[in-house]
Amino acid sequence: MQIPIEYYLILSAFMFIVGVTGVLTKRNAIIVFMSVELMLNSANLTMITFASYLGSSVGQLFVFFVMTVAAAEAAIGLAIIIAIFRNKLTVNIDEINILKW
Amino acid sequence: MQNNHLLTYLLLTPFVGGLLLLLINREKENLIRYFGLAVSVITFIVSLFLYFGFDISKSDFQFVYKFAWIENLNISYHVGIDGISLLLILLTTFITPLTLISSWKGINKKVKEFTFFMLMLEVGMLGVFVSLDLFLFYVFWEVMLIPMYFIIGIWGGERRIYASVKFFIYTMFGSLLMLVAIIWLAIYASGPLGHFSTDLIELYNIGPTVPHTIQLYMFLAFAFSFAIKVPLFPLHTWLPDAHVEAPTAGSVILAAVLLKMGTYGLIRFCLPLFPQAAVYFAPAISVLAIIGIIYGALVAMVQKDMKKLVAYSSVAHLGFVVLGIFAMTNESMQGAVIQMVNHGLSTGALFLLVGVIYERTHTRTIAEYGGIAKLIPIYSVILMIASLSSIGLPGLNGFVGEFLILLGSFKSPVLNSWWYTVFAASGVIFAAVYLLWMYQRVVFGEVKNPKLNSIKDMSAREIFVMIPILIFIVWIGIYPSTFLKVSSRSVNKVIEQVYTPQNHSLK
Amino acid sequence: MSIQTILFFVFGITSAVSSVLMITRRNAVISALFLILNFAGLAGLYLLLNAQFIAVAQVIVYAGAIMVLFLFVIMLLRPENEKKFMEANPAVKTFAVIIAVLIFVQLVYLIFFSHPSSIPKADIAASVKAGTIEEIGRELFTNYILPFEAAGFLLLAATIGALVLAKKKFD
Amino acid sequence: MIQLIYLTILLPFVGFLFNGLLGSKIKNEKVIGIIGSGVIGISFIIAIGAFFETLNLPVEQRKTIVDLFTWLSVGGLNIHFAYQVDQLSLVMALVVTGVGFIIHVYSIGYMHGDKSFWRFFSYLNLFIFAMMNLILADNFLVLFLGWEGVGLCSYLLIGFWYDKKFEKMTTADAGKKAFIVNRIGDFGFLLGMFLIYLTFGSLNFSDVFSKIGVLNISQSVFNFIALFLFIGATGKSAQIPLYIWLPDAMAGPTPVSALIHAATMVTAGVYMVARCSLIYASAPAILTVVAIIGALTAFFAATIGLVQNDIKKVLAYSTVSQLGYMFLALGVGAFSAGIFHVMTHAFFKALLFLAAGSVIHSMHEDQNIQNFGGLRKYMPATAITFLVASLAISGIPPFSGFFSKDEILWKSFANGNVIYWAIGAVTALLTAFYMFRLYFLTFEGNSRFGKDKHPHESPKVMTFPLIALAILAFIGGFIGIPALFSGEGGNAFENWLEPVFKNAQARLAETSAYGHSMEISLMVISVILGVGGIIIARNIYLKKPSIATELAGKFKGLYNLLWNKYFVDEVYDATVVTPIVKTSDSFLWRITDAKIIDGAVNGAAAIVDRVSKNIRKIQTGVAQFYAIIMALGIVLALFWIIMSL
Repeated sequence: MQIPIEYYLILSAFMFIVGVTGVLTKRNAIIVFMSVELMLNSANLTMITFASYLGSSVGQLFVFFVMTVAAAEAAIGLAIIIAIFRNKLTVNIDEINILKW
Repeated sequence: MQNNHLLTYLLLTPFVGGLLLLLINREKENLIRYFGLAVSVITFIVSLFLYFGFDISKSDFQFVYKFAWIENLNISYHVGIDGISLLLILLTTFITPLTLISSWKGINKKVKEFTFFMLMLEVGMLGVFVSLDLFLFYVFWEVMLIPMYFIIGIWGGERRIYASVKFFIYTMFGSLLMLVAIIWLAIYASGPLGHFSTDLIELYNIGPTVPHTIQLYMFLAFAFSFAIKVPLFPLHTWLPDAHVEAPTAGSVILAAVLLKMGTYGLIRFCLPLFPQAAVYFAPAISVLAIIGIIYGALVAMVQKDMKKLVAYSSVAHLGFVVLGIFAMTNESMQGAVIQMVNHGLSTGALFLLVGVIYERTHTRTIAEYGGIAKLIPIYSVILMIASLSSIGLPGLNGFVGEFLILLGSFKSPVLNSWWYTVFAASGVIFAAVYLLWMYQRVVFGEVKNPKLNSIKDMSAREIFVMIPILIFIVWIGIYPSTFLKVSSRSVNKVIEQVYTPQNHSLK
Repeated sequence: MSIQTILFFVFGITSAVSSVLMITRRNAVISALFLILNFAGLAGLYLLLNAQFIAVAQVIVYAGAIMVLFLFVIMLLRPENEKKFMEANPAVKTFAVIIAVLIFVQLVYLIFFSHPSSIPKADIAASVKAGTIEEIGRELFTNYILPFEAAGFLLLAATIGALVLAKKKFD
Repeated sequence: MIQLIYLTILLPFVGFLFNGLLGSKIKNEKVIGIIGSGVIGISFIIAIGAFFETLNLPVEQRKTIVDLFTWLSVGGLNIHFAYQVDQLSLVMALVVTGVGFIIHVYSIGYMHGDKSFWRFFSYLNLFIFAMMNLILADNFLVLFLGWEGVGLCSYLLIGFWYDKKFEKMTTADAGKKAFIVNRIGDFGFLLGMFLIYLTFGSLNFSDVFSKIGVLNISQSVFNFIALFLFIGATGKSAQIPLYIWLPDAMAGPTPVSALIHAATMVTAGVYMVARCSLIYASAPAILTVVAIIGALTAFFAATIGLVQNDIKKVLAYSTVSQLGYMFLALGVGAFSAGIFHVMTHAFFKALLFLAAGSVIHSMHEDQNIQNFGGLRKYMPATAITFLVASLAISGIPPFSGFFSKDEILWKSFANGNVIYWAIGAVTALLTAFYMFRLYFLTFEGNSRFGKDKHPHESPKVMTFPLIALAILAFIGGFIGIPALFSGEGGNAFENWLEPVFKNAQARLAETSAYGHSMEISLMVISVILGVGGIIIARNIYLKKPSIATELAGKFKGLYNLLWNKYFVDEVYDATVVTPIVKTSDSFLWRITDAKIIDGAVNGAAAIVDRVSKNIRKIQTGVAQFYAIIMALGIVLALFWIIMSL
């Protein structure tokens, strides 16, 4: 256990903001979606880290549930993307702007 | 022994009746009408029990019932009435069945909803008049808006949406300021009382001790809300629109009862809670009231639409009431109270009559009438009596109120000038001008509009609606003591509350 | 330098680099592949943290199931390639990157500020025990039975939802 | 009988209700007419009974108050429906019910065949009801009830034939004008009442008058009270500047003109001032105003009357002029002389109107005297009664008008000054002139009406009232023969009223410095002027009608001025009515209400609308944009957390 906990946390933070950057800048809805998965995983990493350092299984259980949610989300999200693609023939989210005034 | 639950029954009757009404099949329109009428008549009967159980020799609130509602904040369901509220309750329960009868034929679509909203409106109005808790009062004050909003918005004329939204937002705007003041006052009261309180009886003792400057703000917040409702010049512009667009029943209720809520609020809350501020602002508000009297009359004079004319005449009449309240003498305040009832009767009658003729010809433009005296004599006579009552002819009800108000304002120590009365009394002249001119153009002359030839005189149902109103118009004119003595003690009490030690030098 | 440290750096750098590569690729398929690599790196880190069950689940569920789903969709829809970074809305994108960097700086500041190293660490035995399948299973089927069932229900709902949403409408 | 005096008020009201509610069903003119007149007749009998009963009482007990019930009782204000029977109110009650009864009977004939016969009688009864309230009231408020009530009846009766045209307007317009002008007067009356209440703490006549000497009240308060009340009187009694409604009031049926606009209602102002004589005596300045207004009105109205061609118009201006006389009398403190003239005027002016009605009736509603002429041979009774009335109004002895008018002229000279007298005397000349112009043009000379008209004497139901009134107009003056002739007993009428006015007279405390010789010489002058007026009229209109047109041609400007009634209506229209209507319409309503106030309201709404419309563009619909904003929020939130660590 020589590795300081900060290393893990900084790695997690880095992956998180990479995910953020992806969400904020990419046009392709699928990649945006993948960036969201990346952010989820960075959060998972933090939880596992603390669980391990504290010797508790609660954090790992939580990650388990996050994975479940991520799986459900991926299924629904991709289904939505397919549905949108059917209607608009694109998955570029800057072209999907019907939610405006 | 007074039954302390009577006021609760009064509120519950139309409320439960309204809910039961929802169970009736909407196809059975006549059943719905009869049911609504029955409920409102029962409410009237309940209010008669109030009248006969009321002890006019007491100045305290009667039929008081208190039940903790939100205990943490000391907010309670606290109801009770004095003479002033009793008169207005009777007016409300008296007018509501009449409006329901009057809209028997006029309202054809969505009868169920209409009747339901009318009953809910009655609940709201009665609630306003019986509440002895500021929070409860506020709740009823707002509740009442909603049915009225729908009545104007669904059964109204062409510009009904505009009118109903304007009505709603105008009133809402004012009442939010009042809410702020209520909370402010309740928090202030938690100092001396030791707990947050919205109970009116407790606050009556606290209000006058509020420092002068703060009192001014609180008074303004309350008065602003009430002034919109009254409506006091220059906050009156919602009224003509609402009146013109509302269906007859809506106009009648609006004129007869809703406007009175504003003046009632001034008497019940503004004056006793903030006596110093009330005295401080009395001249300014009286000036606005007088401007309202003259302005309303002048603008009414040039209206081309009968309903709008009557609406502006309300502005003038309510100006008298406000003047009477802020003159703060026994005579003027008694006059104001009786004038509230009078205005409810005479203007209510005028709106009903305009509605009667509108149902036949579908126009309210004065220029399209003329010479109907020959065609529909009964209508003409009743319209004449209602107009004369509104003009303030001695022997009819309007005179009693106006005379007392003017007399009281003349000797008012608060206003302390003749000029108020001189200008206000000129409104008496203009009232004659606009109403007689309207009457003459509608009723007299030759029949020019061929459409009028087939017009039918008032039906038995319509006459039946008018007769009770006419009886009271004459009754109050000849023997007003019946009504004056009901409110006499209560008015004295309000006056005493105004002349607190701080204001004592005035007396 | 212990083997753990070396492994940490190997997995950590893999994860970090692959994540950056994922969002910089213009071809969606390549992005997806880099994401899988990233997940694999993470699984390695989980092992280093004594979370065997989660590490395996990460590979099976994420890298295996979810990413395959992604790849299928990408190939099914064949989205056009991303434009270059500066091609569309450069100002907004630059702004977004600046914000992301700011968040990163703030997070790092917070991490160092709060001195997580000062927390008394559990011994390795407890840590290892916490990550075993046995331990996790016990927890899931005892204390966390309700969330577990809820998660199952969620998956069922998601399945049905995905079916309904993605179903081709014949009308 | 005195205690039954309330019946004189109640009975007409019963008649009103009966005819008003059932009249349209009965349709029998006889029943309606008999009931309508009968109730007034009974009232008259009760009034006579009350009169004789009062006469038998000692002088100091001749005031009885009949209290019915409380009307208004608020704070210090305590008003009862209470009626006061004293010398003054009895005189008025007798005149009103007596003349009223005669006119009711006359109306049965005059209104015969009218489709609204029942309505006419119910209005007339209502009028008597209101008028009796006015004169019997024992406090200002009941007086005001009657005061407004008679105004209402006047309105209803002027506009009785509401679909008929009247000159440039409709009869309803004329009624409205009457009501509104009266209301302007009532406004003054109201203020006067308020000031009385403020000063004396009561509106009861006895309370107020008994406190006048007791309380220490400043002169200006008295002046204001008197002035405000006088404004009321100018409205009701058609004095300058509010006289304009009376000539137009002639749009009503002729019996109405006789009853309301000649005999009774218009004298209400005189009655009221006389009733408040003590107040006026305490405000000498206002008394002078009353005298001046009275004198001016008398003169100007008479000049207008000189040239009018409408028979009723002439009589209307004559009424205004005679009312001016009455106010002149009041103004110089001769209250009983004023009331005396009220009485005699009621007789002869009612007679003039009824006779004119008879003429109009037989001339098929034509009212233009230029189209009459030589009617005496067709309708002798009408002509003779008209002549009697004309002689009375011209002040020819021994007709009633002589006594009352001469009394006024003498008092205006003795108590006032020579100018009042001069104006009065000239007016007397003018009066005699225009009355006989009317008489000659109508009844003498050649017939100028068309062949289609067949003048005939009116039925007996109309001529008997004429004869009854003619007798009254002839002998009515004898009860007020001046002390000069009657010697020891003095003026009986004045003595009768003396208790009512004694306090006021004591306040004025004027002693006449002139002797009987002066009185006789003035009397001779006024008789000469009256006779002179008659002779001039005879010479012009009977002998050489061309002179009239020549004169009119010579003084074209003056003639036009008189013909157009000094353009007063037009001036009022241009300076008061039109500006108010225009301002209300274009400025108050269309600008203040619609633009400024509603503009502010709608403007506030529009600003919110505009701002929202712009703000909503932030909602681009692009999800990433929202995400960036959210991330910005996160940055700020973290920043805040870091700063607060």
